Amino acid sequence: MRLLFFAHLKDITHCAEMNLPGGDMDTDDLWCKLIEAHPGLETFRASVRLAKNSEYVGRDARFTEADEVALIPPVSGG
Amino acid sequence: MRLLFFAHLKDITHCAEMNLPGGDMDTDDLWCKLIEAHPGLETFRASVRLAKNSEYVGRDARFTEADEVALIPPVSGG
Amino acid sequence: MEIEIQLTDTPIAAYLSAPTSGVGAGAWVEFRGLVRGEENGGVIAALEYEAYSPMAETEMRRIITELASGQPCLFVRAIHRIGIVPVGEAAIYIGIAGRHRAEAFALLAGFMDRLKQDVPIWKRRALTATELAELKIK
Amino acid sequence: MEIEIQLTDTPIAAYLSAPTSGVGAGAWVEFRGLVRGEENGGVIAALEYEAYSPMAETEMRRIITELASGQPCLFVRAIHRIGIVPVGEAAIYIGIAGRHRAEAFALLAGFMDRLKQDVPIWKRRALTATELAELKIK
Repeated sequence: MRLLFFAHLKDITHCAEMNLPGGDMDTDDLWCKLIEAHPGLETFRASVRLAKNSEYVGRDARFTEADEVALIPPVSGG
Repeated sequence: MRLLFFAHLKDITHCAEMNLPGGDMDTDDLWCKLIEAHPGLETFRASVRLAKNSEYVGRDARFTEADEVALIPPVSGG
Repeated sequence: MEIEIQLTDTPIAAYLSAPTSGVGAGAWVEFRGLVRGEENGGVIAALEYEAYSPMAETEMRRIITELASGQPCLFVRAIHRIGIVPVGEAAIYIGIAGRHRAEAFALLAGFMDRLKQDVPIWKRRALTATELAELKIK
Repeated sequence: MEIEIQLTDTPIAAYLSAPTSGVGAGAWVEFRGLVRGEENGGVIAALEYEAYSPMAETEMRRIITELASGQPCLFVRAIHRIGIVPVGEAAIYIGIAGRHRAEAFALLAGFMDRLKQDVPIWKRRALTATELAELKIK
């Protein structure tokens, strides 16, 4: 699965995207793997929303290998 | 006193302005004289506001010979 | 706050620059009230506006000043066209610069409401295409 | 309703024409969110914006479509600038044509609120005059 990081999350991960191997996952599985790869992300978990293939998803979302998942920290456009 | 008519009131009075002789007047005096000169104005009395020297005035206003008084029917700008 | 008020019998420019003085401005909002192609259900080609000029300008300034005491902005420009205004053209323009959008939006909405209550400007009549054409020939 | 959405890394034009298709339009409202010369109390020269591009465009379109179901308008154009935006320039532009001003104002205010909640665009950092100058040399 392709993972995208934005804004200050890139300062934590030191990258704009990464590939996360693994098949069917729920949001908890995903966060576990994310925090394993980048422990610094844990602090932001509460404030970050997830988007799957360019759409916000809730806590009940499931992800597959083919999905593009973005971590969306609080936005500040305009 | 100089009296100004606008919009459909001009269709009643057939003029944009008139001179009304006479000194100190209150709004009732003014309307009496106006209706005497142009009986067709009576219908509009309830909906018309008066402005004295370019400022709206209330029913307690007084007018002198030197004032410019405008009859302001409901506006429709914009 | 800087205020510019204008009544004009010529078309309102399609582009009006933002005030250069508004260094602290975070919001620049502009509104144009356009003449629509129908009035009271009938097809029209233009509207004719009439104003009590000095008072209309004074009232617009007064309304802006009053509203700005609650919604402080940096700059307001209000232009109302009088005379014949063809369909699609602007009868009114208002441009407001504010530190933030909230006060600029509030001032804009408030001004338009008050304009339509208090500013001595009237839609004098609606013109059909034929009437408008005849007027141009004259 | 016609919707135009754009993310751009070049300055947003000072003049953007009203839609010609909006024959029934009685209101044309435009908003520019300008970069202010201060951020968190400090003097700045520019802001750098970052976007999750395809999703930011999708979200803007979705928000407009949702809001327009309650506030039907004729045309909406939304442009957000990304990259470095110097002070005084517009980071966002929105232009809305509606039959009447009420729905255009409501759509504008609603869009800006939702933009600041949901559209994946971030103020990445504030640049001082020195930082901005260095960037231009590079």
